[in-house]
Amino acid sequence: MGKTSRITIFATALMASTTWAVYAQDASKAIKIVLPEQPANLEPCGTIITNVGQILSQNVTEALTVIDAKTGLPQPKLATEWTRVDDTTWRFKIRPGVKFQNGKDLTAEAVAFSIKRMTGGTMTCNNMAKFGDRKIEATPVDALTLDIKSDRPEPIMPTLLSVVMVVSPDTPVDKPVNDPVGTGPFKLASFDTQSVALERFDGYWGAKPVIEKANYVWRSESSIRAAMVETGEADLTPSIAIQDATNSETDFAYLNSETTAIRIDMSKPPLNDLRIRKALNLAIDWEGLTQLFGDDVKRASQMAVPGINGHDETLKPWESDPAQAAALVAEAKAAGVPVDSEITLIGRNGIYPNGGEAMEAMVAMWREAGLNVKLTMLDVADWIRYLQKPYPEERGATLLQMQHDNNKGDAAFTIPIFYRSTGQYATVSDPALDKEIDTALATSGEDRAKDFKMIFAKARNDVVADIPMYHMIGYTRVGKRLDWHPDITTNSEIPLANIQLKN
Amino acid sequence: MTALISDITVSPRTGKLRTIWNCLKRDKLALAAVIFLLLLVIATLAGPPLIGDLATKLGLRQRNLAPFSFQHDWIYFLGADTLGRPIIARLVVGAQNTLGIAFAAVLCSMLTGGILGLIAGYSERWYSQIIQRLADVVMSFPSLLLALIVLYTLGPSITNLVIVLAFTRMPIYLRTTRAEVLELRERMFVSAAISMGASPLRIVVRHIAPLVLPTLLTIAALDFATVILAESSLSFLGLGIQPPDFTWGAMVANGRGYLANAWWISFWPGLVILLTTLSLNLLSSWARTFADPQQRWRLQSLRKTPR
Amino acid sequence: MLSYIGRRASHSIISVLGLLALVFFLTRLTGDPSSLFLPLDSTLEARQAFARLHGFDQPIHWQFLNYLRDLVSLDFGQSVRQNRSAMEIALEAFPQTLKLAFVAMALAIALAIVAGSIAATRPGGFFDRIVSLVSLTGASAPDFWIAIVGILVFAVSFDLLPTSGTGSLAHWIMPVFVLALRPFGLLVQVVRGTMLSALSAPYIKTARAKGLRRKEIIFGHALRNSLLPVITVAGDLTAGLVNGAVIVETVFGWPGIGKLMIDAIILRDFAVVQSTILVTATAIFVLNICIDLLYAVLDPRIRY
Amino acid sequence: MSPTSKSTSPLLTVENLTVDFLSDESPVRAVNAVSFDVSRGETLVILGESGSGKSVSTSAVMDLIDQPPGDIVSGRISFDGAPIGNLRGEPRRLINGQKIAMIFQDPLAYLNPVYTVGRQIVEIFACHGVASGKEARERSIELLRRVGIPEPDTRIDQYPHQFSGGQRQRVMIAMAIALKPDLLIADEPTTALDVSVQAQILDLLRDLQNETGMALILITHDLEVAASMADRVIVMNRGEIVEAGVARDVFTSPRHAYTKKLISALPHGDTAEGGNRRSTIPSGETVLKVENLTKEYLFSQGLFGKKQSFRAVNDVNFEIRKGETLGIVGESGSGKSSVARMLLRLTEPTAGRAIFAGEDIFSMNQARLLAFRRKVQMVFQDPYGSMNPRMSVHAIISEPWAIHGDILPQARWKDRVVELLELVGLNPEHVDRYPHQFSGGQRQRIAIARALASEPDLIICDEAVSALDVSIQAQIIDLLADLRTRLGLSYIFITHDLPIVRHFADRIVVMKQGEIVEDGSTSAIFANPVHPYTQSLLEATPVPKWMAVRAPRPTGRARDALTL
Repeated sequence: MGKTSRITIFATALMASTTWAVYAQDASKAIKIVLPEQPANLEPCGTIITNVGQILSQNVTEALTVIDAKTGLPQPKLATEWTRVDDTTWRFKIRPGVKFQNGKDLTAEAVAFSIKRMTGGTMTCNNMAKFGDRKIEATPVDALTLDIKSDRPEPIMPTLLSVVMVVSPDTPVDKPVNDPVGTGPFKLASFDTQSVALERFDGYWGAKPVIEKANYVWRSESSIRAAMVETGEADLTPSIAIQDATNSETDFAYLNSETTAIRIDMSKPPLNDLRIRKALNLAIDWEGLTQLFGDDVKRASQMAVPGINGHDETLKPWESDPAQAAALVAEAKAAGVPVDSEITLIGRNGIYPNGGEAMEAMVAMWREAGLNVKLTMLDVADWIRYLQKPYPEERGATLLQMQHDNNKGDAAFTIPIFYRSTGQYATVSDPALDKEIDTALATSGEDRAKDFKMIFAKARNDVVADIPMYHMIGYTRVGKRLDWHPDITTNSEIPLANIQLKN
Repeated sequence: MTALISDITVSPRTGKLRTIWNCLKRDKLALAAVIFLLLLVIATLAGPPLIGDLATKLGLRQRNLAPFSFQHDWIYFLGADTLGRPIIARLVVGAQNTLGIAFAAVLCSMLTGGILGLIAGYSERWYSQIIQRLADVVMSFPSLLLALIVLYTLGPSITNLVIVLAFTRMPIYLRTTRAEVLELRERMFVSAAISMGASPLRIVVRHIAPLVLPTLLTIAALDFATVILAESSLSFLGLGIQPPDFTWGAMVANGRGYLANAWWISFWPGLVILLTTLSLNLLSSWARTFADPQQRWRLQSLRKTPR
Repeated sequence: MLSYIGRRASHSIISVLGLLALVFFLTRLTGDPSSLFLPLDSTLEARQAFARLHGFDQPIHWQFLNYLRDLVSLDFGQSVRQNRSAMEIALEAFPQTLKLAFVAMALAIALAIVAGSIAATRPGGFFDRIVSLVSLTGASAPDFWIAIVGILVFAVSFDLLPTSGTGSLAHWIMPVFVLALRPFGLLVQVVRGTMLSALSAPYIKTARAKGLRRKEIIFGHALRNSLLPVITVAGDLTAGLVNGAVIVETVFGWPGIGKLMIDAIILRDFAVVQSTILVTATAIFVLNICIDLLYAVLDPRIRY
Repeated sequence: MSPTSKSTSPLLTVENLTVDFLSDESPVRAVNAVSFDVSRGETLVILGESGSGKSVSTSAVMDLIDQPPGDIVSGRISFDGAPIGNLRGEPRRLINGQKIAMIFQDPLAYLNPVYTVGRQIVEIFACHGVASGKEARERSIELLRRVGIPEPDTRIDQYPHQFSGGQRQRVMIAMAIALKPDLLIADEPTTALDVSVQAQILDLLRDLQNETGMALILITHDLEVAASMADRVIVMNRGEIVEAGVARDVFTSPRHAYTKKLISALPHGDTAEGGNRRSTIPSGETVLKVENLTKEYLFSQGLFGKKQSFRAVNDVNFEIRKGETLGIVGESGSGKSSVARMLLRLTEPTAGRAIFAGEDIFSMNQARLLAFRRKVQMVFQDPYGSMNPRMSVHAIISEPWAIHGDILPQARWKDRVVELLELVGLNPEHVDRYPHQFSGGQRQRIAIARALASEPDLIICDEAVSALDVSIQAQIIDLLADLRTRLGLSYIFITHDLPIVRHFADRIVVMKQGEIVEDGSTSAIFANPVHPYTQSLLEATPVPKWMAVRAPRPTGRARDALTL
């Protein structure tokens, strides 16, 4: 074979493969979803991790309950109904006729196994974080009835159980797995370094999804994810940056249950002065800052998003009033507050799109108001030291960039962490407030929401422990052949069963 | 052939600078590179006082302002970035950090690498071995990991970034120096110095180091470009310079998300990086030709005898 | 020769062990991984339990001794994040990077030799100028920038190539191109420079006096002699490439070891960090020994 | 090919050749209006010192001058009646290698180091389409055998660095005569070689010329080589021909002043005992006494091979008295330079003692060594290499004072440097210049000034004049002799060139393969050499052709048996 002919063949092969690659996505019922990050593992106990949940939740594994995106209330899934037997005990009826993907039947025993696997402490289970320090214990009553006891009154047990993924009793108890077996409409076909593939599970108890196969890949650059959907290489990406959301036909915004804020370390001067904390809120040019996040974001006045039980819609966000901010600073200075001492704003790299720019902008605004704020951007691991207790000893007066995700329908996943003196992220230490929080947590029904609202109002008006920024917006790009819209749960799950094909 | 010429021309020093200038004039690319670099240095030194705080002043209402618009101040001629800050101002102020970091890093790595290389090359003691193994270790130590470690343990700062970059580039100098020393120490003038009673220190400092230096400087010019690019890669991965400090590399990295709809944010810093590194590369290529007696005539205006 | 390889190998093993120890201690300076593995809102107890489970609560020298003990039995540890053997993960990713680096380097070297040699035959000529300018320009731009622009142009605007990922031959084009750009630019300069000096070497005069054809002189005599410095630089660049494919892998979603390493570093998956470094460092040392042997093959004067 | 058919018309004619080398300033004229010709069977010698342009004119014949920087201003070159000056490409290939071949001074550099010699010879057959494959190889082996390479069928697969200097030059010659060229140009073919090897190469060239009847142009700076080979001679100086004519006439009755100067500088020019530069001061007390000096190198062969030892210097004894010059003579590899290096403790001896001022040099501690190194200085063969190119003359000469702080206060350095420069005959205004701005002879004067700076008792000169042109050699020797008389110095003068020391050394030690084979007073050795090796060294001095024609050299074959 001559040199030339070999080159020709190579070139032809190259061109052939090119065209093949571009038109690989045919109109079959297989779709490709491109995620921002590779899922480290596929352990069903870690579905609260975004990239694990987006693959597994409601697709491979299901829980007893599911949170309604609009009301924030738990709805039946693998449980058909539930009642509160006494203060600390709830009784769940398990859906009959449900099979695991390995053919086993779903029983109360299996659910108890899943709960025990999560709470047993023999392996690290991320989803446990939602339970805080609660202890729960599950006891099967009969084949399809399960009692769940908690160590203290737990009004929102059905909500909490929405994070407990029910897995086949064959799953190892003491070891995380990468081949989960659940009851969902899809089963795992393969998982390697480049993709995860799901296939429709024909023995599913519910309605048969339209989609037959789903392939998940990952690209870290937003522009490339957007490009992949645009060129038809992928059908859906749950997250693109605002600047890439330029096509109103394919790009949809959704409130993503994240709330951004700056936490104020109340223990260090000058931040221990209320006037300064208020000034920090007032000094921001909110209208200008909003430009960074797009017109769809909603100014936040509290750390939980609308739709969460306890969110107070009437609570007003801080207005922009640089004059008053300067006045407050001056007043504090007159009162002997060391307003000139340096305040460090600790930001985290890549926390959310344009997060770094926002911090730069805010620092500039605070400096205008006469506060000596310095920006330090840290890597996650370093940043976490400031986020979580115990805080570093030598920290000084700090402001901390943070973001809080509550998609679990109840302010109980927010308030104690931030405002109770024992809270993981709290800088407040107020016994009276602690008491109010404890009361609210034990309350149920209407009063529960009212109590939470009161606490949010107090945090906003009297304590000013933080600078709530925005209820954030996520953008998805959805390929033209799919009929699907994101909602507040998209950050934690993408139920393939909800995706329809056009035509 | 050149041996012939060199024997014939025992020319006194006719202004070394003049010779350089004449040779530079002949290579238009290198000349352009020199002019660009000079302008850059002037802008870096004189620009910031002129620009003041424009580079950090927010203009949230002119976010991503497109370039070449005459409706705004001249400083917005190249557009504005994601916080509405004028790109021209950012480029000028960013030059200080970019070039400063690169210069400091190259200098540090050249000094440490050079000194260690001199020791490793001249001495045959145990620490010579240690130094070489150390160089091996550094060579295969991922710079990203180092960047993260330094970032975490020492905190984000320009100094620490310089440490990271200097450390990772150091082995190049070490190995080059060592190789040169191994050759130079066998040279006759070293033997001559030893026979006169010169101490090892004197030999290394007076006789060997000055001869290694030109090679190191050539590498340094190339390395300067490499360091600027490495710094921008670190920024891309979030391990580089941290806001509010910025460099051209960080500007490119931050603007990359806007390439599809506001290309100018990362294009202009990318362009100045490209022009700077290109200039340095061209200049060092010119310098190699200039330094090589066999090739230098290529840069000279050759006047033929009229016939 | 054998003894030389043995000596080099033993040096390399010392270096690798030193490297592993250094990495071990230094990475553990970068903070407690438990807060990174667990959700932000998990309790202090949960984090302590996690640390206990993975031995992060032990004194660091104990951790290191345990690591060494496991190393002897070829147990390189478990990835905390991926629930798998860290070495298995590293060895899965490494060939992907190796393939990419190999193709990119082969392309860069081949093109650089051709372009650099031709440029050296007419220094200062038109072709020389163009080659210098193009190659240096390619080597002077940030690679991630070129990669993203490349995707936007070739995949999105013109729809010629896939944006990213692996699979067909077409998927190789952009990553290889981006990865090869800088080595190509630097190597062209090296080839050109060494060719220039080789072309003025005495033996070229002999070849001309012998009446050899121009082609034979350039490619037979000059090129062969200028390969040695080219190999040296190419070797250094390859070593850097194995380490530095991170950017290309990140942008193009190439499941290589660079991306694996940076992820592991950022998320403090220590066992994976150690394993990836062990793999890449070994590869670099093997590469260096190969280059030394290649020297001996290319230059009969070099004997070890 | 009959040598007589065209003998009337010259084979190669060069007329009015002028070559410039272009640089930033005005062009440098390398060759100016040079004309010469050569006929078949004839040997033309182009004689000149370095920089005389003698190589440039022949390079032009073979189109080996790169233009630019070279520039052939004028000239007609015709071969066999046809102009060849402007030939390029294929027509040029019909000349180069086929009709005209060339060999060079430094075969190691002029042979491609990465190819076997076989490949490089076969290449000639292949590229001119004469033979290829097995046949070409057979012919190459045959050629190697012809030029006197032993075991050519195995050595053909070896690389240039595996041959000795003389053998490499033989390989070059084999390549050159492969296609039986009509003209062979030999550019300083024997300069880097020992005298005995030099004679063999010259014999080979002569024999080949007799066989094929080719014309030979020999370029050399060495008058004896020139005399032994030339039918006709042209003498070049500064790019111009100053004298041309039949060899005997030029050598015996030179007309041009430059030629006269060259011939008078010849150390063998007069054999009379007069005009010598030996010491006039009677020998005083012993300065240095060397006893049983031995240097042994150990090396291992292969992976498991036993350690083998090699004695570079074996049981050497000599002594030197104040004001005396001791010549150590030997060819390359004789161990003479190892002796010098050991005496200065640049390498450590394996055994032996060297007593200097009552103390053994080899057992001195660092402090004593420092004091010793002030008293003994060395002048190296290559003055350029022995001086740091980045140091000015001032820095070079004052370095001993910087090292030995007690010699001279810094305030006086400047004056003293001027004094020393004047002492060695250099312009004191040049103190701020750098070594490359001086000529070879001037550099060696600087080196001598540096050696004198520390006021030594003994100076060791290691091939101190070998790299210099003949006329310069004489000047330097005169200078050394003068300094010895004025300062009462002692010298150890190491050289491969026996005649050079004839008028300078008081006593001579002849070394061969690490051992002293003969020693005695200079006059005794020259008058009555005892050892055969000394005899062969003396004999190897070429005999002028016009004297040798009648009496063919009987030693030719015997000398071939000498190992190279």
